[in-house]
Amino acid sequence: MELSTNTQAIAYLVSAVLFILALKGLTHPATARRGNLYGIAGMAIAIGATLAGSEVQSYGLIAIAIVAGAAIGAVVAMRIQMTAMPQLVAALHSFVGLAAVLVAIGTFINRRAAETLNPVLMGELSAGIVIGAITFTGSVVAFGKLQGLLSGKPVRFNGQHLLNAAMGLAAIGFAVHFAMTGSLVSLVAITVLALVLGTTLIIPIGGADMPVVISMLNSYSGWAAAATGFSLGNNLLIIVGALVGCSGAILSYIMCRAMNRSIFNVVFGGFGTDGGESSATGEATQQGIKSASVEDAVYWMEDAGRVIIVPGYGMAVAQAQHALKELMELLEARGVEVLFAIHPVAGRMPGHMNVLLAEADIPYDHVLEMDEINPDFPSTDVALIVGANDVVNPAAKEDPSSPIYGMPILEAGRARQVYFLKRSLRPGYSGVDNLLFYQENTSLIFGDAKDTIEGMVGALKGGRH
Amino acid sequence: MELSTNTQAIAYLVSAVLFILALKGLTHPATARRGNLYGIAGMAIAIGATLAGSEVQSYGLIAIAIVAGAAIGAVVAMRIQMTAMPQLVAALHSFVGLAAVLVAIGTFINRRAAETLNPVLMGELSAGIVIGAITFTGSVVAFGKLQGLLSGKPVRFNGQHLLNAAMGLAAIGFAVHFAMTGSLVSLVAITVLALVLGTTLIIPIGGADMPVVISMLNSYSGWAAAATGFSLGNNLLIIVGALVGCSGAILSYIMCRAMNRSIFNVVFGGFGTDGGESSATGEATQQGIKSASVEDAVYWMEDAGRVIIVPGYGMAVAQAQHALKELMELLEARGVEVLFAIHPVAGRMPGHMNVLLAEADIPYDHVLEMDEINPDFPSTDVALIVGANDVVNPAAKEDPSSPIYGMPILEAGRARQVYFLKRSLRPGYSGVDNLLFYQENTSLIFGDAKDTIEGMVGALKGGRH
Amino acid sequence: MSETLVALYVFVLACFIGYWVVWGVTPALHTPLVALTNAISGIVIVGALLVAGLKEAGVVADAMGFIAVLLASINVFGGFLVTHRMLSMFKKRSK
Amino acid sequence: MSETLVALYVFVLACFIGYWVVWGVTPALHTPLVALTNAISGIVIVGALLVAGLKEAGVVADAMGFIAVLLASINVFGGFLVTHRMLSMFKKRSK
Ligand SMILES: NC(=O)c1ccc[n+]([C@@H]2O[C@H](COP(=O)([O-])OP(=O)(O)OC[C@H]3O[C@@H](n4cnc5c(N)ncnc54)[C@H](OP(=O)(O)O)[C@@H]3O)[C@@H](O)[C@H]2O)c1
Ligand SMILES: NC(=O)c1ccc[n+]([C@@H]2O[C@H](COP(=O)([O-])OP(=O)(O)OC[C@H]3O[C@@H](n4cnc5c(N)ncnc54)[C@H](OP(=O)(O)O)[C@@H]3O)[C@@H](O)[C@H]2O)c1
Repeated sequence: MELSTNTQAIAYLVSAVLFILALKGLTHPATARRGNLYGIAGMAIAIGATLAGSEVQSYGLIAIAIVAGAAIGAVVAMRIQMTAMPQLVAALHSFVGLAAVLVAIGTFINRRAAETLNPVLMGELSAGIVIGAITFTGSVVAFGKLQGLLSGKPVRFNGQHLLNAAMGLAAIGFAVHFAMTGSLVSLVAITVLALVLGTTLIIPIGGADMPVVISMLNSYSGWAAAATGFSLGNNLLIIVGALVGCSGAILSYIMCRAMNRSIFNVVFGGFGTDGGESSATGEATQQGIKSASVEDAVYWMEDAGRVIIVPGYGMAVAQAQHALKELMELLEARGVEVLFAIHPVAGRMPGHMNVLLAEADIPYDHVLEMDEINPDFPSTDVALIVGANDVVNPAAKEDPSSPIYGMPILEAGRARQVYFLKRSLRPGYSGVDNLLFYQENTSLIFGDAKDTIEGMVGALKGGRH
Repeated sequence: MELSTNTQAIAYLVSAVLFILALKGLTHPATARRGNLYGIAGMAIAIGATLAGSEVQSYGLIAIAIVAGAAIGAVVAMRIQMTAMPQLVAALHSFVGLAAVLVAIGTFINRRAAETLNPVLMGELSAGIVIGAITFTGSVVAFGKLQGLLSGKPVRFNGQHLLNAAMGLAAIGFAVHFAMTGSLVSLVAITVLALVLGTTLIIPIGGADMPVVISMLNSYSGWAAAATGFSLGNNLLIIVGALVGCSGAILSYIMCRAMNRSIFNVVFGGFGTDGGESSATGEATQQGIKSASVEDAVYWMEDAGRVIIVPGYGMAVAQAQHALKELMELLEARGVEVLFAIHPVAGRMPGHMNVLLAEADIPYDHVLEMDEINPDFPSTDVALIVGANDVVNPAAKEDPSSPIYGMPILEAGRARQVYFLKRSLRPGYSGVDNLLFYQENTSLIFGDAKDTIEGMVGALKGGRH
Repeated sequence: MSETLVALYVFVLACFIGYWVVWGVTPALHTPLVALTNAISGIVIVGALLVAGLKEAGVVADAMGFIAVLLASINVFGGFLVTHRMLSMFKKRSK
Repeated sequence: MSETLVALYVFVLACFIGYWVVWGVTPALHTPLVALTNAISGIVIVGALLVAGLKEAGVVADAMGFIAVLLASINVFGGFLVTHRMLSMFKKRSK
């Protein structure tokens, strides 16, 4: 039994509604899992309705492709480390981009054979190809940088932006030619130019800026799906594409705002050049910096009323979240209130810290956003800064000459005692020296965050105080 | 020059986007006026694109109708008292309903003449007629009750709901018959039944429940517009209709939630029967109720750190908002912090108090919602309750047998001193006795709210203390 | 896809937009919201214009179109004006 | 209304929905949001199936369809699974 076009359209509408509800589920952790199930249901309906429609006639190849894809996808998803999420996301984006390109070219071939081409359709197809191809190679480059296959260093040369602009214009020119004539040569030219453009657009961006880039590519992958929807006259693809496109764009915007940078600055600017080598280490005392021992910190924490833990990228590097969970439990057993303070761009992805803390089974009602928790610091006994740096740097508020000036920060410095857990005096992602190091009530505990926390846990268990 | 269908469709899309942005403007008072301008622009584009399209050919009658409508609308809008807004809104809803009915019947006549009728179209037309007609007569009844032309008493008789259900089913039956045969008799039957139904659905509801009813009718007028959009194949009407329909439905829901009642209880239940005659007046002292003088209250307020004013329906009745503004300024001149606390259903319309306070030029940053201000009451010296009653009644929290049990309230009773400004011991809208009257720190100042406040203003100006 | 289905798509999507945009309205502006939605529901004027503007329509249809345009324009002009009046009262503390 | 215009309507409305639904996502779930949008952008599989499923298509188009279906299904299955893994880690304080 074949589905009529109208029944199929209704099924697609149901599927679109389910996708919207899926994203709406992420409004709160309690409804998020249901949201994911809505998403799965929506996808199942969409695939089912497509297969049952009159246009799909041969199923052999499709079955093989789906089974193989499912197997690969499942294995990757189960194996991947939470810390490797950025790479995984980049890889998956590249697949969407490539698939969009292949669908566009395949559609062109089939429609040419059926002689149902027209200029509007070909315009839409070239839009799909351009966006898809840029998403594809751009994501591949991002993946390479994140995985360390490519150098994270920004690759820059003179006239780069001019070259990109020229290629972009050329691609548009070929697209117009293609739409009017259906010329195969132009089609190939568009595809090649867009593939090159994806590379040259992303290569110059430093590895450290990859989170913003990934979000941008997320957005592109959505627009690529939407363009495919236009060319196929398929409203489901258009709706989903727009949802994904908006999501990526908004996340990029949120990240840029939280860093007080513009998206242009990220894409074209010289920042985040894997910095960190600039400051020397181990000169703590010379600079009026206090260093402290694990025992000092434990002494203040075990009788505290409230301890706020500020995790940052270093926690992810050290994989210290499980040790933190133990520390939290030991302190709570002694009647200390323990909260976690999350800056919107702590770590290297939006929500990065939340996922890691959740992985360590730290209940999400202990984990607070910046705006919620900032008023609590002045009445807090100890702020424990675990591998975070930029997100607590008062330079963002006090030093107008600092590159991070204007970025909102966690006001950890207002707690009675501040302990920094890091390995050295090296700055963080932004390469800016941290003014908080020099503050009266701040002490640094040098060493790997995980080791230090485990030391604290040991001291608390040993009950040496 | 005539607009092509495609150009017209693009103009309609622009207009739809402007309407969405218009509503989005109401997110904040600062952007609200711009929102209204977007709405006006959207409407201008929609009307212009329709007039310029190929379907509109004769302009004479249209010009007269628009000019006349504009004149009437402008005069009414400029003259109307803010306190009469509920009636105005009811009247305007009835116009939308009637217009939708006329459009549907007119479309039927024209399409029959052009022989382009089909069952789907006729089904859509009957939906437009049913919803439009119910909106029309329902709004007329609501207007009558609010304006005092009809008795506010709920009119009830046995088998009422059964009768309504029977009429509803009959209307659907005729609609099906009409869609299949195009019978004029059925068309008339549908129209008449729906007109009667609008009356019998709203007549039984007490005058005091009219705000919820008005919101419901607001919602219906939206769905009527959407149904018209379906029958004309006009997406702009569908979009706007859905926006308006959602708006009314959500406002009804918000009101019911804030009253802790279900929409069924409002539509079918016996509540708010113009109550108020039940309790006697003037027995204050016998019941352990303290009454106070204007001077007492002024004595406490002029040296207070913070005074919170809780306005309610009585403020609207007394038109006391301008006097309150003077009181606020006098107190602020003495260094007292003055805030206004607004309950979601204070007054008789959502946002009723806010409009009245804004009318008196009270800056909106002094006016706080329930959730924002409730934590401040315990640290407040004086709560001045101006014609409010139910919204501060602790019975909602303490007395499970009370009909308002479970409704969230303003916790004015937690302030150090509570002054009630009302004319008697009569209860408010819900007819429930107010437990706050009997509380240790509460005193009542009997009299019209405006007179009392003006007395306070006089005392403060006289500086008798 | 049939025209009715297109309409259904548009309707469902618009309902979602309505849901979010209305929940976003600040409670202080709920009365202006009622007035504004009232004004924009005057969009039935588009339908009314189509009925009234048809050449060589019968007298009945013409009369219906005329009344519908009249009612809808009262709504449009009255609604936007009263909304404007209300909104211009909302002011922040003047310095 | 032409099919492209219908598509434009749907696209514009969906952009508004995307705007509101994404701003509604709690910042704590931004990483799962990336994973979930990734999974649902696998919806290009619908286009891929249409290319791959056409009877009597040429070898080139068939191969393209095959690869596209494969890539998109990696995305779909991988995306939903990894989202599920992440979300099942988010727990409220267990009593
Ligand atoms: N989250 C996002 O979406 C996102 C996106 C783009 C950019 N960013 C940027 O990333 C930065 C995030 O700030 P952040 O405070 O989380 O991180 P950060 O400023 O990059 O600082 C991380 C710190 O962790 C320390 N660290 C590294 N490995 C460690 C280990 N094993 N044990 C202990 N400490 C270790 C490092 O100091 P040592 O080397 O001395 O140990 C470093 O100072 C911001 O500048 C933000 O703008 C974030
Ligand atoms: N806002 C909405 O959208 C909405 C919708 C539906 C229902 N409602 C209901 O309306 C009620 C609103 O609560 P509310 O506290 O604002 O009002 P309320 O409970 O109805 O009380 C109003 C009080 O004002 C007093 N009053 C009347 N005229 C006065 C005057 N000239 N001077 C001084 N006092 C005067 C009355 O007492 P005296 O007669 O003794 O003076 C009465 O007790 C709630 O029950 C709510 O559920 C509201």
